[in-house]
Amino acid sequence: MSLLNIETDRSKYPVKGEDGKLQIDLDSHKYVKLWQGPNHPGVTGNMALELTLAGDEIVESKTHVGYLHRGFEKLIERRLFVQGLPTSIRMCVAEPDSNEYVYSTCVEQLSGIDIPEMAKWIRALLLEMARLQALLRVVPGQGGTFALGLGVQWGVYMRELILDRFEELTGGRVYHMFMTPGGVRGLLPGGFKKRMEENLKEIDQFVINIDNLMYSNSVFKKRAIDVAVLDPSWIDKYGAVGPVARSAGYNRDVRKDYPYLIYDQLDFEPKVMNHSDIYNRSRIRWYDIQTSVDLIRQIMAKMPEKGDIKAETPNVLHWRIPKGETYVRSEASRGEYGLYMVTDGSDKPRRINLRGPSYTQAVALLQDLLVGANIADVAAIMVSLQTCPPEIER
Amino acid sequence: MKQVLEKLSASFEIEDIVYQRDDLTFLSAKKENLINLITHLRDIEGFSHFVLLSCVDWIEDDKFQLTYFLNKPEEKYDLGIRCMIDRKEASMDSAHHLWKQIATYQREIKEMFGVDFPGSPGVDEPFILEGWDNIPPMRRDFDTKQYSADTFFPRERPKTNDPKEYMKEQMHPGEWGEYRKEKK
Amino acid sequence: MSETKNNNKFENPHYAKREVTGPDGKQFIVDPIKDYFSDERPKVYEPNSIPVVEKFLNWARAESLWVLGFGTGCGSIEIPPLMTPRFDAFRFGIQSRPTPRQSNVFIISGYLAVKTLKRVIRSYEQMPSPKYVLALGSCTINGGMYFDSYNTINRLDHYIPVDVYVAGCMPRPEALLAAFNRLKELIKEGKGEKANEYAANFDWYKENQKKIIKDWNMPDYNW
Amino acid sequence: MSLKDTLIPFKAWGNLVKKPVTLKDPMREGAPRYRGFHKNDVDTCIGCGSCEAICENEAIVMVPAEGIETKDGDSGLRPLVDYGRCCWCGLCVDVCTTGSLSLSNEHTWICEDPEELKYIPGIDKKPWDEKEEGWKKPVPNYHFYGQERVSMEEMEAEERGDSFIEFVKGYSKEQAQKEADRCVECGICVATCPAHMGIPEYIKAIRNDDIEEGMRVLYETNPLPEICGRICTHKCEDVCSVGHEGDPLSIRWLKRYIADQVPSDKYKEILDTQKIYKGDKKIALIGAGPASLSAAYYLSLLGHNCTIFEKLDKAGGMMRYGIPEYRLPYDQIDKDVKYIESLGTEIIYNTNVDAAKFMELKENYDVVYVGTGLHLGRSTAIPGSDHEHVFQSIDLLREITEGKEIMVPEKVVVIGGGNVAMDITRSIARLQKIKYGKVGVITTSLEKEEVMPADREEVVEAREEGSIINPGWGPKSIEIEDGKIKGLHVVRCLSIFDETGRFNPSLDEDDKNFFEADMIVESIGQGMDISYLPEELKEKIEFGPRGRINVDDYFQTSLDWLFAGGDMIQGPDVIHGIANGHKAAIGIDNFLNKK
Amino acid sequence: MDFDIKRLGFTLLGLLIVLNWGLLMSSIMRKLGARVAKRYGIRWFQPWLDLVKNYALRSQISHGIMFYLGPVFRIGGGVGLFLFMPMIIGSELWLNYSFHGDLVLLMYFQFFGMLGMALGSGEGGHPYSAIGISRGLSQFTTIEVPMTLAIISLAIQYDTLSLIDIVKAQQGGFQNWTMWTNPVATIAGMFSLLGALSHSPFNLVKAPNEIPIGPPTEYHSTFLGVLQTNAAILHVVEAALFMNLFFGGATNWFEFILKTFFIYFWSVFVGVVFPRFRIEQSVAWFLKIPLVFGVLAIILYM
Repeated sequence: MSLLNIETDRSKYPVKGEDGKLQIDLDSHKYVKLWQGPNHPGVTGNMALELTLAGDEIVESKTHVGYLHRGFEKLIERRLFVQGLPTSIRMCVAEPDSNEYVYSTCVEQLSGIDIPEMAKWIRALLLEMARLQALLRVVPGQGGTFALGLGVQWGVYMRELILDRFEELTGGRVYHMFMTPGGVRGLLPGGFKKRMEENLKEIDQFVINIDNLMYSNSVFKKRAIDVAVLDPSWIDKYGAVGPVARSAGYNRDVRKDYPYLIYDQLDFEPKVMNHSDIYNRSRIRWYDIQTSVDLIRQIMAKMPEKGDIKAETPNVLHWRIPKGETYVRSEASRGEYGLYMVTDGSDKPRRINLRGPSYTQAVALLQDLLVGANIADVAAIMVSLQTCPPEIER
Repeated sequence: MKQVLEKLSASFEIEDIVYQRDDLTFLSAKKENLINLITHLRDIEGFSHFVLLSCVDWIEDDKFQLTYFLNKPEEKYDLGIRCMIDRKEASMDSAHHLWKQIATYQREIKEMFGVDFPGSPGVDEPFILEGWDNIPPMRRDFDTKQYSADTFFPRERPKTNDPKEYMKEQMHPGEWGEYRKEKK
Repeated sequence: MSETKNNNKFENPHYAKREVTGPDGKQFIVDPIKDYFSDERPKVYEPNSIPVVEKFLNWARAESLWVLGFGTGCGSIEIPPLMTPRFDAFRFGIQSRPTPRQSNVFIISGYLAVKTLKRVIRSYEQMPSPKYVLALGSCTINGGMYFDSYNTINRLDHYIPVDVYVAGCMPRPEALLAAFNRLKELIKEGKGEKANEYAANFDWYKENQKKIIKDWNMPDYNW
Repeated sequence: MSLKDTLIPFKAWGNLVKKPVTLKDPMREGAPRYRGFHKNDVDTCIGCGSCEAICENEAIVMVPAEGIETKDGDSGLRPLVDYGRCCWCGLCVDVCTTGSLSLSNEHTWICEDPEELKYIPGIDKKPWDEKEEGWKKPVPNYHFYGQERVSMEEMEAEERGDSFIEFVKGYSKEQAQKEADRCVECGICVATCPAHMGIPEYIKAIRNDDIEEGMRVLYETNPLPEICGRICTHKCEDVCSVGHEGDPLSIRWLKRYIADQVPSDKYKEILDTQKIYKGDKKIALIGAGPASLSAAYYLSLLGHNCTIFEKLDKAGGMMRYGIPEYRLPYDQIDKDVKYIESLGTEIIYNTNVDAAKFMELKENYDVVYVGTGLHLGRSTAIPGSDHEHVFQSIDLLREITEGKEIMVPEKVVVIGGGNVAMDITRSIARLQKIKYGKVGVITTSLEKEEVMPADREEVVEAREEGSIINPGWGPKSIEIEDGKIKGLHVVRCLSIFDETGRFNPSLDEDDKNFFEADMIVESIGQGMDISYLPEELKEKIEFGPRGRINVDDYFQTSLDWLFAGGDMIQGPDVIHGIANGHKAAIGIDNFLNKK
Repeated sequence: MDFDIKRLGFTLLGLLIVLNWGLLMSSIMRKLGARVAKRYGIRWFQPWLDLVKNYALRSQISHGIMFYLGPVFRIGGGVGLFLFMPMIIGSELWLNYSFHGDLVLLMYFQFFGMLGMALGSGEGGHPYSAIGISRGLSQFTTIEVPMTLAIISLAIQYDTLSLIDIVKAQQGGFQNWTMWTNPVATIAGMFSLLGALSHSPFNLVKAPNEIPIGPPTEYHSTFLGVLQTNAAILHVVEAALFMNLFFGGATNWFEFILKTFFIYFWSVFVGVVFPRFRIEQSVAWFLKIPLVFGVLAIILYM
C-alpha cells in the first residue's frame, strides 16, 4: 500500500563536508550513536559495530574488531612448522578445517611434498563436512536474525550430528587438527560411511523443513527480499567472494576454478544467482548445503578403501623449509580462504598471512552496505555476509 | 601470461620473477612504479580481484616487503607483487582508491608494522589493538613471549628438566661439564 | 569518583566534559563520565540472617542460572549446542540473557584479548550480585595456546574472581553441563560468594586490571 | 504475502507429536578416538622429552617422578601436563618415541582451584587411567620422524670375504643428513656414553651441514673420532629413544661421517689449536693406546708436555693390534694419532718399560700415567688347552697386524662370544678364504645367541662371510690325537649366572656336541700385565677386587703422582679408555696446579 | 460503593490464581515451543524459580525516580486491567470490580503500563530501551485501531460498553459467543491480540537480535521481578479480556483456564513459526488486514 510509504525527510540527514566525511554532530541531538556489540546477540562472534542513526536509519557505520585478536601470525612465527598446525586452525572457530588445509598445504608446497591419494580424499571429506557443519549453523542463523529461532534449533542439532562424525573420525569435536603437514592422522573408522549416510538422510529432511520454515515463509520473504541489495559492481571493488559473489552473478568457486585435492574428480555445479539481497545470499547457502551433502556422498563412494595416510616428511622437530613464498587458497563456506606463507630457510615460518573472506566483507563491504539500512536489519545483513570476526583480526 | 609479464617488465622494471606454480607468479617491483603497475594490471590486464596485501619484516636486510596479491578471475591466474621498502620511517603510497578493502589492509599494516600510508582513510586510527604502547607487535624485534611473561602474570609452574642435564646430575654428578676447561 | 586516570594518549573525545546546545536551544553541560557511570564502589552483601531462608534463596539462585550471552572467545561455539535440542540446558534451569543486568553467570569462553577484557570487566561489574563466573578452557587458567601472545591475558583470576574452571580446549557441552552442576552444588552449599570476594579485594583487582588495560578511560567502577 | 507462504511454516508444528531428540543423560562417552585427558604408561616411558619438544604451548614440563629411577636409557623424568596450557592436539602422542603416551576419551574435569589442573599422567592416579579408548598414535605409516635407519653402503659378503680392506663405506652427505634428521635430540644417550659426548649437538651440526662445529663438539670429549666412528661399542645406540619403535640412530656412523669429511691438515684450523700454550710440566704416559692418547691430547691442550712410551713400533695399542684392518683401517688410526702428535706429544716407540725404566720415569717426569691395557689372553684351562695349536686370539690378531705369517688350517674353532672372538673369527675366515678359497670357522660361546656380548651386526656379518656361529655351548675338552688337535668337545650351556648373579655356568652334560678342528683359538677375555711395576711400588698401590688398581674419580692411584686408566681400569673398550684419559687429564692438571 | 472486605479478599485471591496460572501457562507455552524445536524445554516450575531468584538478588542500582516508577506503572497497568476484568461469570465475587469500569477504561489500562515503561526505561538511559519503547508505543497505537474498531463493533452489536453486559449477553450456549455472532470483529480482535501479546512476528519491543532487549534492558533483580510478575498477570488478563469479548467468558475456573490457555496459545502458535516484522511492516500490517476486518465489522453492524 503505497499510501503508507511515507517519504523520509532527508533534510535532517548529515551531509558530506569538504574532507569527504559525513558531518555528524552528536550534540545536535539529531543522531544517536549506537554500539552493537561486542556483547550483543545479533552480532556474529565478538565484534562491534559503531552505528550512527538518524531515526531508524543508519547513516554511518564502522566495524570495530580486535576483541578476538590473539596475534596468530606472530605466534606462528615462533612455532615449528608442525606446531603451527594446532595454532593456525584456531584462526576461525566456525570452520577450522579450512585453516588446517591451507596451512598444511602451504608447508607441503614449500617443501615439495606430495601427499598420498588417500590423504587427499580424507582431506576433501573433512573440508566438505566442515563446510556442511558451518552452513548448518549459518543458514538457519539467517532466520535467527529475524527471531525465527526454530530453524537454529534444528540446524544446530544437525550440526551436532556432523560433529559426532567429526569426533569419530578425527578425535576432536570442533578443532580437529587432523591434516598434519604431510597427510592426515588416520583412516575412516569402521562403519563410518553407514552412520554418515544416516546423518545425511536426516539433513536431507532438514533441508526441506528449512525451506518450508524459512524460504517459503511470507514474513521471512518480506524481511529478506530486496533488503541490502549488493550491486554486482561491488564484488570486485570490495573483494567479495564465495556465496556473496555467486549471489551477484559471479561464478567463482575455488573448488571449480582451481581444483585442489580431488575436487576435479567430483561432479558438482555451484549455484549462481543474479540478485544479491539477503534472501538470495542466504538461499545460495541453502543450495550449498545440498551441494555439500551430495559431495560427501560422492567422496564416500569414490574414495579408496585403503592407502597411505602420510607422506614421508622430515623429522617434524627440525623441519626446515628453504626460502620461498606461496599462496594457497581453498573454498570455505564463506568463500575464498587463503594463506600466504613466507619461509626463510629456518624451521619456523617467516610470516603467514591469512586471507579470510570476512576481512573485506565485514569491514569495507559491511560498513558501506549498512549505510541506509534499518537498525532492525543489521544482524541480518551481517549474517548474510557470513562475517566471522576471528579471521579479520586473527 | 609469460608474454604479459615480459611486456610489463620492460615498462615497469620488474625483476625476480618466480613461477611458483602454474597459476601463481611472484615478482618484484620498485616502490615508485608499484601503484602504476597494479593500476595497469587492474585496468588493462584484467586483474580485477584484489586478494591480499601483506607485509614481511626482513629485519636483517633492514627492509619491509609489501606483497600485493592480485588475481585474474577470467584466466584463474595469481600474481604476487613484492615491493621492498626501507624499514626506517617506512612509508608507502596508498592504493586505497583502487580497491575498497585496501584501506583496511593499510590500516592493519600501519598498526602492526608501523608502515605509513599517507592519505589512506583512517590509517592512523587503531584497528585491532587498544591502548598499545609498545613497538608495533608484528615487527621481528618485538618479543611477544617476553612481553606476555612480563605483563600477564603467568602462573608459577614446576621447572622443566632437560633429560641430558638431569641424568648428569643424577648419574654422574660432578663428572661432566668440567670437560670444557679453559685453555691457559 | 575515586581516582580517574585519564591517560592523555588514549583520551576519548566522546567522554570529554562539554557544553552542548539542545534541540530546544538551551545550553547545558554534559559530562559523560559522570552521566553514564555510577561511581559507587561495590559492597559486600551479607547473606540473609536466617539460615533457612538463605538456603531457600540459594536453591532458587542455583536452579535459575541466567547466562550472559557474551561470546568472549572460541569456546562460545559450544554454547549453541548447549541451548539446542541435543543438550537442552533449559531443562536444568540454564537460560541465556542478552544483557548483563539480568544475568547471573558469566561464561568466559576461553581466551580474553585485552580489548575484550575491558568489556568483560564492565559487563561483570554490571551484573547484579550474587554473580558467578565459569572459566572455560586452558586459556583462562594459564594462557593456553596463547600463553605467549601479546594481546591475551594468561590467568583470569587476577582480574575477576572465578567460581569454576573447566578443563578443555575447548570444553565439550558435556563438560559445560558438568560445570553448571558443580556451580549449582557450590551455590547450594553457600559457597557462591565470589561477588563479595571481588568487592572485598576490589583494590587488588583494580590494580591488576589497570596494569593490563593501558587506556583506562573510564571510572574505576562502572555500573 | 501469499496464503500458501503464510500457511506452510505451520508444518513445523508437526514436531509436537514427535519425540524430542534431546539426550536424556547428557553425559556421553567420548568417541573411541577422542582426544581427552592424558595417560602415560610410566614403565614404558623413558622421559625423553620429545613430547615437551613438540608441544607448542609449553604445556608439558619434564619433572622427576616418584618411584622412577634414573638409569641408562631412562632419564627418570616424566611429563607433567598443564591443563592451563594444553590444547589437546595430541601431537605429543604422535611423536612419543616409546608409544607410552596416549589420550583417554575422558573429557570432563571441573574444579574450583586452577592449580589442580596439572598432573603427571601415570604417576598421579586419575579415574581415566584404566580407560581403554582414546587417541593413540596413528598406525600404520604415520611417523613424525624416520623409523628406518639409512643403511650404509657395504661391500657384499663375497667381495669382502677375502680382503682386509674396510668394507663399510661411509655415509654420503645426503645419507648422513637424512639419518641425522631422525634424531629427536633428547640427549638420553649422553649419560650412557662413557665419554659423555655431545651426541645431539654433533648430530645437529650434521643436519645444519656445519662439519666444523661437529668437529669441535667431537673433540670436546673425544680426540679419536675416526677410530670411535668405526669401532665404538656404541652403547649410546642401545639406549637411543628412536630405537624403541624404529631403528636406533646410527650415532657411530654419523660420528665417522664428520671425521671423514675433514682432511687432517684442516684440524688445527677448525679446532683453533694452531697456537697452544706450553708449560714446563712433563708427563710420561705408558702405552700408546686410546687412554694415553686421549690423556695426552687433553693434557697438551692444558699446556703440558707429554711423552708416550710404546713397546711396539706403531701407536694405537689394542686399536691397532687387537682390531682387524677391515674394521679399522690403519691410516685412520694414523690420522687421529698424527693430530695428537702435532699438538706436541712425543711418542717413543719400541721402548719396553720395565721396573727400572719406570723408576727412571718417576724421577724425570712430574706425573706418570699408565694405560697399558689388557694384553694377556685368558685361557679356558680345559684339558688340552695347553696344546701348542691352542692360541690366544689377542696374540693372533697382533701377529696378523704385524704382518707375520700365522697358522691357518682348514678347520678352526673359536671359543668366545665377544667382539674379539668375532674379530678373530672373521680374520681367520678371510685368511682361509685367501688360502683355501673356502671358510671353515666355527665359533662357539657359553652365552646363547640373544645374550652374546658381541655386536649384533658383527655376528650377522660373520655369518654372511661363511663362518658358523654356534653359541650356547660350554667347552669341555680338546681331543688330541697323535699330538694333533682333532676337535673340541662341548656340552649345552643352560645358564651362565646363578641366582646370586655370580659367574657359575650350569651345563647339561647329556647334550653333547663335537666341533672338528685343527686349531683352537681362545677368546674369552684378557688380563692385564703390570709386571713392569716395581715391587716396592706394588706394595704401596691399593688394589681392588679382581686385581685392578684402585683409582679415584680422576684416575689417581693411591700414589699421587701415578695415574692409571684405560682397559686396565674400566672397559674393555675404546670409548672407556678415551673417557678415562680425558678425565685423568683433568685430574693430572688439577694435581699439578696444586703442587 | 461501599467497602466490601469480602470482595477485596476474593479479588486478591483471584490475583494470586491469575499470577500462578500465568506463570504456569508461560512455562507450558515454552515447553510447547521447545517441543517444536525437538527438545524438552524448561521445567514446569522454572518461572517461579526465576521469580524468586530475581527477588532474591542482592544488589540493585537505580537510574532515578522514574526508573523506579516504570515497573510500578507497568504492574499498575496489569493489576488495573485485572481489577476491572470479570473473571468468572455467574459468581458475583469473581467479577472483581468490573462493574465500576467499562471497556474504555480497560483499553486505557492496556496502554497504561506501556506508557509507564516508556518513562522508566527512558530514565534508564539505554538507547536500546529508547528504541524499544518507541517501537512499542507506535506498534501498540496501531494495534489499538483494529481492536477499537472490533470493540466498537461489539458495542454496536450489544449496545453497551460494559464488559459484564457483553459477557452476559453471550451466555446460554456455544452458539451465542461473539465468535459466531460477530466473526469479523473476532478476526480483527484476534489479529490485534497477536500484537498485544508481543509474540513473533510482533515482538519488536524486546527484539533480542536487534535491540537486546528493549525497554527492560536496564531492569534487573527486584525491578525485573516486578516486570515478570506483571507479565504473568497481564498475559492471563489479556487473554481473559478476549475470552470475555469473543468467547463467551468463563463460568468456572476450569473453563477460564482452558479458554485463556487456547487464546494465549493462538499467539504462540503463530509466533513460533514466523520471524519478526520490522516496525514499519508491523504498523503497515495492522493498518491493512486487521483494519479491514475492523472496518468491515462496523459496517456489518451499523
